[in-house]
Amino acid sequence: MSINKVVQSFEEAVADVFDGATIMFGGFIGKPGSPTNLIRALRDKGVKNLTVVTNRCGGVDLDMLFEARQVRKAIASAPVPASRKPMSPFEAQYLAGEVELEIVPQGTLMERMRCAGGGIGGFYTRTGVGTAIAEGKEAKRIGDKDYILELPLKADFSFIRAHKADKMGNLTYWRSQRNFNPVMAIAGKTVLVEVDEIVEIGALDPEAIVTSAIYVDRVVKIPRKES
Amino acid sequence: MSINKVVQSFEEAVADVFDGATIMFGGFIGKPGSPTNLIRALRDKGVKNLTVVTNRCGGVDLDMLFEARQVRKAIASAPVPASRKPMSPFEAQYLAGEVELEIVPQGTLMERMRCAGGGIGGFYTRTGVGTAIAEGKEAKRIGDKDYILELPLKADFSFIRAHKADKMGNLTYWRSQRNFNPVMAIAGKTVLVEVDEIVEIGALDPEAIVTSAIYVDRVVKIPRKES
Amino acid sequence: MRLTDEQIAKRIAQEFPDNSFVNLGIGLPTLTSNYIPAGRTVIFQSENGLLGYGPRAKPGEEDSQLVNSGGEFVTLLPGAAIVDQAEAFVMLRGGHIAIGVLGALEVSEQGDVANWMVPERGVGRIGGAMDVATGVEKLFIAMSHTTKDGKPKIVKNCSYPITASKVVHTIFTDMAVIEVTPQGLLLKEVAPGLTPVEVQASTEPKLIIAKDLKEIEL
Amino acid sequence: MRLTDEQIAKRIAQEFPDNSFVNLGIGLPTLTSNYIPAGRTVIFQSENGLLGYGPRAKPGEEDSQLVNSGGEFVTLLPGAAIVDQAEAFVMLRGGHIAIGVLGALEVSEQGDVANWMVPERGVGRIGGAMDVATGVEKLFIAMSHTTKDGKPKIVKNCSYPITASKVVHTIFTDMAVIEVTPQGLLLKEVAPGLTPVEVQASTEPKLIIAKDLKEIEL
Repeated sequence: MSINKVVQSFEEAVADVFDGATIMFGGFIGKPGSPTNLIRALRDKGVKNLTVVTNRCGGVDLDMLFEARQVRKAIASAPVPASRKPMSPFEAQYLAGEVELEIVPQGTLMERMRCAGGGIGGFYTRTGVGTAIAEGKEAKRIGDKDYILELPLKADFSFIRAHKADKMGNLTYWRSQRNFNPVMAIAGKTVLVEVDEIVEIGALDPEAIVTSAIYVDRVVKIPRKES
Repeated sequence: MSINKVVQSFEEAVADVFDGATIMFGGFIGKPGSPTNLIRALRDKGVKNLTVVTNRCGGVDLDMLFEARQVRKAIASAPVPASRKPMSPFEAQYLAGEVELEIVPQGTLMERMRCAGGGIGGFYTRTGVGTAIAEGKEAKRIGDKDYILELPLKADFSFIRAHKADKMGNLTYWRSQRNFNPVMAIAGKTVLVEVDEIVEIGALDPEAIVTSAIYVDRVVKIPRKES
Repeated sequence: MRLTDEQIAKRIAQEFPDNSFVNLGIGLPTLTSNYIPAGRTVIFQSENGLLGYGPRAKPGEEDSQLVNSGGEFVTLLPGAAIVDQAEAFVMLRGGHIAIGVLGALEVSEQGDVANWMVPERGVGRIGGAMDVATGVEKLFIAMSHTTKDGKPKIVKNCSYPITASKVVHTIFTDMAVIEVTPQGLLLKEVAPGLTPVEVQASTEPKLIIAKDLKEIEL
Repeated sequence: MRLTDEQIAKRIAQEFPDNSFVNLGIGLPTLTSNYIPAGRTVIFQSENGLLGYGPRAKPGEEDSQLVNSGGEFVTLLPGAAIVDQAEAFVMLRGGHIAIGVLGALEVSEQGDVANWMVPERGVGRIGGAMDVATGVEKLFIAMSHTTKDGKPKIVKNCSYPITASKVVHTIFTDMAVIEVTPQGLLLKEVAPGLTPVEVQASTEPKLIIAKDLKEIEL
């Protein structure tokens, strides 16, 4: 096995991210599964006009990108916290008309990403029928139920967080860290991963690998003190 | 935890299968992942007019149901072996007009089952475009590609095979035994599982469970000599 | 009297069937997990892919990578399993979850629920609410019967943007338990000391009084 | 001369990029796994959810629950991973597999491939062929150049029911290597000792002769 996807720094991992890129960010709420170190490297790199795909448009991680005004558009499910105070950088910029938002129900977001990664052209869901989410979307009655058509959502890059990686890029996750990450690994063209631990090829149980190396491009180890 | 889905015999597990039921059978080719003991119990029970959803319409397991003339219709991907000789009971009955066949590309079969289990109303795929499979199906151009609409496929029962189960019905698989089984667990209304080993609740690693107990209704242990 | 949040939660928990899978929204719905009747097994599923999460972690024992859908540090119970978020929604959208409990801004007579946006804020948050509302077998709503200003939250038609249409099974409030039926809203239980007239006065649509109307048991 | 199946397989294997994921159909395509050039890493994926399966198990060492998509008892290599069959097809349909190799009954000038049904039999078998043909990045065909009766299998239009339309990248036969291009079929290599005229005589559509036409290296 000559494959080695390990890169030595977060800076190197994000080196080819370009202005205007669409990037998916793993993580659901708070720390679990959020690729915080990759996000910091992206902030430091300073690319602009990004479209970010994320559950939330904030938290200690993504706030960095909004604060640095690197985001042009967000595609998110729960973009703002329940409470308005303190107002997140995203919310302030959105209300000022400086950032666009496409709000997507969470299950639809998941399925749109999986479709993009799986070559599916679109799917019919009941989620959103009769709501503002259905506006402008094709409606269809199948059997005795109403559905709307949702289309795939892909990205130039996915930034994800896992627990262990082998050198070829197979991944395992720990607890609720898994969340969006395996789906974004499928949907992203170039997939960057930060992990707690990098192991030799063959050290992970084939039955317990959650994300196959087939989706993964680069792996970076999180320095111990920050893990 | 009071949940206990273990039943003591294959006969008991299949007791409520009814004439005319649609049943999904795990297994891909040969022995791995095939619920052979449940199939034998079904043969012995003698229900009729079944619709079977399977990769192949035969092998030492499913041949039993065709030989006993319990099958009215098969929904399958590779219904017959590459070689015609010896002719399988299915092939003979199909050519004699005694059994119906709906042939489905394997990826489409997988996705139709997952959609049924996941509340999706249908999906657009490129697989089958321009072929006999597309006949009678809605065609749609999305972006610069042509797709056909495929609809969900559900079942009254799924017969599956796994490696280990805990008493509440969480499952792990061994090697290529996994194949169709996790998807059929999602798509079947009542899910029966035969396993090599039944363990206490809590004995399976939560990270390594492949099929959640949420989908599983009954678990039977395979007698050791037959495993 | 009006019920406390804890009392509403306790009432709802009595409806969870034994051996069932349940999804709880953040806030009041989450409280129900503290009141599972003795001897009953209820497995909580959360959108981020946990099945079988348990009580909150004790201070100092939190796992930084283990939260429920409300972002609370929780524990895992024996038999827990973890799936990715796409499969968590296969479960939610595919009807595998017996009961979902959501909070709400408003519920309509037809069973519409609104809980994702207050237009004055200018931006909302959907999360898993639309999928939960649309996909679970039975949708329960847990909320205060009226707004802080005393206005009815059970209305003829929702004024807020709706989360899903014709999906609510039963509404549990601090004043009553009301089932959404094809004939209209059926008042089944009232808080101790309240009369149907008082409940009706805080409710916009006309209530049908159940023949076996009773007090909420606490 | 005409190449043996092993020689066709060896030629195809040279096209697998280093560190790539490849899916092999049953029969001739499977043979290619025996001829990976030294120093190159190729990971084989099969429809039943294996990534990184290795050589056939030695007699007596077979695992009854471990087969590849051809039903052969195989082994797992270090770094192998197992997914369910739905995800195996996410990989295949989503373009994650660099190269798929299929056998064929016929290939047309436009890159259509037919391999799932001989109508005389009255019943066919699709398996994963339609998904592989449609979804992989590059589809290779491995087949004999002509039928047993000497009739061309590379035709203007397929007479058998097609598996997928306009999908074939390159055809590898016992006589030639032919790429499907927008301009037509490009003859790039011929078996040692054969002339383009001989290949054309066994091929229905008109072949374009590559400027750098060469002999297949064995």
